[in-house]
Amino acid sequence: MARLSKAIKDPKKTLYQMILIRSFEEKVEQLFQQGKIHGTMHLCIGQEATAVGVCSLLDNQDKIISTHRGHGHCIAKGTKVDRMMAELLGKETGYCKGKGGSMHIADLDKGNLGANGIVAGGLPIAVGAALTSHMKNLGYVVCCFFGDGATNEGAFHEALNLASIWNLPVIFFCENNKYAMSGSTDDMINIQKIADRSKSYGIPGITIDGNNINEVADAIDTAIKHAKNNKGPTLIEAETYRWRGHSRSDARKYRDREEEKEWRDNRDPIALFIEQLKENNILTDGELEDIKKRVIEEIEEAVKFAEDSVEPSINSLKEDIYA
Amino acid sequence: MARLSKAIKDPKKTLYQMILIRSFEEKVEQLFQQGKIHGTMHLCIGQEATAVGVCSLLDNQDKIISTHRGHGHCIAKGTKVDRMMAELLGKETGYCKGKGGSMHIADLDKGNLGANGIVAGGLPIAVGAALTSHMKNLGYVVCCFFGDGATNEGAFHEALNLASIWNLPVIFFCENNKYAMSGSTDDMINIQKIADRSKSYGIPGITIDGNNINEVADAIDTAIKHAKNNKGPTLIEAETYRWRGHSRSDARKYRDREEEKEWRDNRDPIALFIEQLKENNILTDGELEDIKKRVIEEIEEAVKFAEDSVEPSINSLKEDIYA
Amino acid sequence: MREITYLEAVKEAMIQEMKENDDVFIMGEDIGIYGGAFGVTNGMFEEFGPERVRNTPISESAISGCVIGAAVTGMRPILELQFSDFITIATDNIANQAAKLRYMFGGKGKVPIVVRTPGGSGAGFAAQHSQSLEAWMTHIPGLKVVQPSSPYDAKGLLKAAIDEDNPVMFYEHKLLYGTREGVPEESYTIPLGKAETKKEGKDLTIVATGIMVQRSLKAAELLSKEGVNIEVVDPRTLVPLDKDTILHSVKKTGRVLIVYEAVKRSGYGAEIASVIAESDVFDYLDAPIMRLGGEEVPIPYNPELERKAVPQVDTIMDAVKEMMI
Amino acid sequence: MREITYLEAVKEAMIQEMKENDDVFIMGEDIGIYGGAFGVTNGMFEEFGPERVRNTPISESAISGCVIGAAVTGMRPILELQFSDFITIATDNIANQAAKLRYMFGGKGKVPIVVRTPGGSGAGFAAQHSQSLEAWMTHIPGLKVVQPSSPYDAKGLLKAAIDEDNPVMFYEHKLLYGTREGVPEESYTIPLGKAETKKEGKDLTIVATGIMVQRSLKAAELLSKEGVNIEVVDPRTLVPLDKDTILHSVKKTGRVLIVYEAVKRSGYGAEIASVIAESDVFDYLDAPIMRLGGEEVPIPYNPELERKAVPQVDTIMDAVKEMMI
Ligand SMILES: Cc1ncc(C[n+]2csc(CCOP(=O)(O)OP(=O)(O)O)c2C)c(N)n1
Ligand SMILES: Cc1ncc(C[n+]2csc(CCOP(=O)(O)OP(=O)(O)O)c2C)c(N)n1
Ligand SMILES: [Mg+2]
Ligand SMILES: [Mg+2]
Repeated sequence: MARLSKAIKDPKKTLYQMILIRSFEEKVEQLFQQGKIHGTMHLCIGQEATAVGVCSLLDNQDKIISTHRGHGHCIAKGTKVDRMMAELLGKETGYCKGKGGSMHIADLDKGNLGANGIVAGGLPIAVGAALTSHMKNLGYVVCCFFGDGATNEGAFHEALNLASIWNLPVIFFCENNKYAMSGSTDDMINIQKIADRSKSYGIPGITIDGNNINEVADAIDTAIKHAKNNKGPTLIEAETYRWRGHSRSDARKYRDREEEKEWRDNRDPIALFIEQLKENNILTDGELEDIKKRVIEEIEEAVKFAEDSVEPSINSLKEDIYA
Repeated sequence: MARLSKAIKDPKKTLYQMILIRSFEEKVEQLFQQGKIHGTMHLCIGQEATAVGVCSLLDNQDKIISTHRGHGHCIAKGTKVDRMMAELLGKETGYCKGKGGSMHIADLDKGNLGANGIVAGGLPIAVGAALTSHMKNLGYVVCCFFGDGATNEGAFHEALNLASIWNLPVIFFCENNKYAMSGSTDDMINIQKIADRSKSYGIPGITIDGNNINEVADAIDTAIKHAKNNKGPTLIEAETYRWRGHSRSDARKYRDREEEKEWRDNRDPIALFIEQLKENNILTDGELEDIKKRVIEEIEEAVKFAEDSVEPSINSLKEDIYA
Repeated sequence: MREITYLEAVKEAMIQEMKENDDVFIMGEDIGIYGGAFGVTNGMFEEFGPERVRNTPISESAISGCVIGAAVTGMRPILELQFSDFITIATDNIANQAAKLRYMFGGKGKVPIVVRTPGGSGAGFAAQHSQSLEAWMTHIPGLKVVQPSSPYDAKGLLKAAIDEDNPVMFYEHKLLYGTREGVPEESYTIPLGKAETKKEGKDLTIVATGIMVQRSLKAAELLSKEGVNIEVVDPRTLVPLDKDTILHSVKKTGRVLIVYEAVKRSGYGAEIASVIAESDVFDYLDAPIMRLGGEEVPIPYNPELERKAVPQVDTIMDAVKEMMI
Repeated sequence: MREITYLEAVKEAMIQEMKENDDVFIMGEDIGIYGGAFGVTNGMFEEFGPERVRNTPISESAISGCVIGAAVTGMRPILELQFSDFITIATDNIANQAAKLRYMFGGKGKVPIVVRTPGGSGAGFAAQHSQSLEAWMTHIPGLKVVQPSSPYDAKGLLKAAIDEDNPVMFYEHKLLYGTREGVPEESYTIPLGKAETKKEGKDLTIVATGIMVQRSLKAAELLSKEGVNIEVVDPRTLVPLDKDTILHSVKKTGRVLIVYEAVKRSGYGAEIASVIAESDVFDYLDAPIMRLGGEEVPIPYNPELERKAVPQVDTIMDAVKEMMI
């Protein structure tokens, strides 16, 4: 029987969040195709276990820093889907008043220090947020999400080194979905495990199955304790897969359909978790249906909220630049 | 009896070059104190074995890329001390016509692609020079020098990764002199051996005694063969020590005099090599005196050449910008 | 003449140069089988293979330095920087290394690199993917800076840039990629440093760069119906700048409006305005030299706000009218 | 009043702020026991300890991002960037992150950081350690940019910068560090955005920035002996720019010369010139607006060449005389 992580305190809520993320992304995709969302978007369908596994173990005062592929992180950290959707529609009620869009959603009240459009841009910022925790003795940890591609940026290297020598409470969480846009880890990184890059900084590094939320929860639990016990940063590499293309215009010529099918059919993080919960008699079919129903309603409401919201005023163009 | 590296083909020339570098640096220091050289300078006294050990194994067509602490590399790669001295005095006969100064001496004809004022600035450039060798099938290797401090820059990380995945003929040669200006490796790097950073890129990494020229020669010999056999880059960490301060205005408050004394008295690369040569009956006292005499003459001539040379014309200010 | 898009023109210039000269190659993020973020290199990987169309990791600092090392040892690399905003990570290599190497070395070494990169707003990519930062690079001696506004210019200028023995920043525009015009099939050069008068006129000179050339031409067309006769000058290369053509035009019309997409403050329009102000044209001016640039704001996501953040046809017309009073 | 150096003034401002507010701290390369590359933080490590005077590894990208993260979570960090040329490695954090964060987040979050960094030539450090790149940062909405020209200004402006809730670039000058003047011991503020008329005059206005203020004052002194009466205006903050004081002065004198050390092309002097050109001052001008900036060359090593690369007292005088004909 599948082992459930003890770190997951509320499995049904956890599952609900994963399903909420998936539905949110599917809806975003649909709205995009309908021309209701413009610009670009990076969907995290297939990667729900990392976002939820990590954030479900964080306190409200713990912080996250997210990426261009950040909707899941946001939702998992407690950011509301209605105002997220409003942001994607560029509305005034959006988290960024329509100024940020998909790549810049932030919710400081919930400890979400924001997505980032610059690959690896969030890592040094995360180190700084952890420095505040250390200097002011606030006791929070910072979890910084980033992709496999980001680990080839200089900022990754510099940030991990700085966090290590200053022994800061930050967790570097790499969502290795095998591709950075089109560049595969096989071509772009000459080692098997990105987690081994931790060895350059003398910090723990661990590779886990990022589609098994129990592994995610266990790893993050350990890393949080490590950080809160003043033992410094950890690098976690979670193997996962994005089901969709990198962004709207990706024909996915760089990977084959077999591989996609394998991940979709046999390693769907939501299906796996449902199976595990059922095996452990924690979830009934009825409960699952309830969750799905609740999610659908929530997403519908979010879309309605977003569509009903007003556009930002033209005057707002020049507001919010300086504090 | 001390083992001599078989890779050192001409031990007396090797010794001569080491002594030439030391004398050059001592003279530069003196001229600086006399106000004849302005700006700043970074002396490599105490680090002669790395420069000479590396370059003595390189062909004329092999390339080096140097650093702000680059006089030794230059001399070892065959660059002439007279025109180097002229450059330091800002003269028209200098390698850079007085425009570059200490931090920018280059001698492309000798395969010296130049010093660099930006810490770690040379690494990505070295990768590119190696790419040319690969693409045009030229068979040369590139050896890129840099310090311990440079290994904390993002450019280090990105360059090693790129060289590794493209399997390029480049040797990353780290002169770990324990300090980057004032920051000690103990404080700035949380691992014992910088060479271990090679593990992030799946390339060989080795730590050697950089003050024992035999170890330097052996390591670089292996790395050259590795590169020329199409096996890609190597990271070599050579432990060494700069006897002087970082630059002209360094009171060396960050390190203690005991440590300095230990390196000077017991780990002087030149004294060690002389001892080894004598033990192996390769060098007589008379020959050593001859070398020293020749060096003194050469340095005096270089100073004379430099002092006798003319200043660059004012018109030259606006020349040499575009090809 | 057959019509092709700006995107196709850029690609064609690269392909022709790569066929002609083995030393020319291209590297960049996702330029391989993916064809580049905007599709500019589509098909080139298939045609030239992975050695000459080099897909790189996401590491702007390594790749921008790598092209320098390759260039100084004999290659002629083209670097595609995925968004011009990412110059922020490549700045050191471009400004401190590539631009200065030859000078620092006292006239030794050449750095024939072309950094192609798309700038500009209007695609909904928000603050970190929509900037027009070309002014930064125009400030650095040792670089040349090109900003083509049409398919024809893009092809001819890119050939010139690739043939150039110095580092060239080549600013493309996301919204121009799809625009079409007649472009010769054979290879041709538009020399760097030559402006073009895109439309003759006598009442007022607009000096416009990049996509603003197109918007200014549209504005001029509409204004001509109102009896205002605008001359539109496109510098095409920002460095070196063809001052003569600009000054000559302003002398003729007595009025000049400089239109650019970049943030107005410290954008390249300020340099153009200054060049005019300090010239002998001063005595011919019937009105102050005016600039119409981007607002002093990061580019917002909302499409209407985004539109308002940079000059549009209507705001160009308004600015002209104000000057004609 | 006691006299102290520019360097001491900068240090004193930091010390006073750090004593007053626990959230203020400084980080940078070699600012610990070494006291900073130019000695600005000398003694601060001993006074405040390693937690508040944080010596960093050589990693400009990490440290420039780290201060942002610290600021947005409640600290008020000062970053010493060892040479202003190294902004090239910190550009992404400053321009794409710090400057835009609040706007991208729709008005949430503040980034109270001060990036102190020495610019300028004249010390023999050659092309990669002698630039004046402040114009780059003036182009980016969301930043404020300060360039003090004297010890008194340095202290008061730095306090204002540290008190500011937005990212501030604070450009010091290597050659100014040793200059002395009377500076109050107690803490005081010079508000950002206020220019100062350093010398009154009626024949011509020099708008000068940074070290060029001192050279212009010297030139003005010498010129006064020749009967030319110069007014010298120092903007002190480049962003926001005190346009009123500048325009007012130019209206009065009818002539303006803008003097700056940075490369003339696309330097901040171009922005100042443009602001004047497009204002109503146009009608009061008796001569073209002139700029005297750095030559379009990387800074060379040879001291005489280096001197010639940027404006000096004699070249300022020459430029004024030419305008007075
Ligand atoms: C500095 C920078 N370079 C390039 C890009 C363009 N880009 C956006 S996402 C992306 C791929 C990122 O890959 P990875 O870090 O693995 O994250 P994933 O998209 O797989 O989640 C690229 C190249 C960028 N936004 N920033
Ligand atoms: C990007 C950059 N940051 C900082 C400096 C200032 N600086 C010059 S040399 C140096 C120390 C370099 O240390 P290391 O790499 O160990 O070389 P070493 O001086 O010990 O030979 C520093 C901080 C610089 N030149 N470039
Ligand atoms: Mg990825
Ligand atoms: Mg060192």
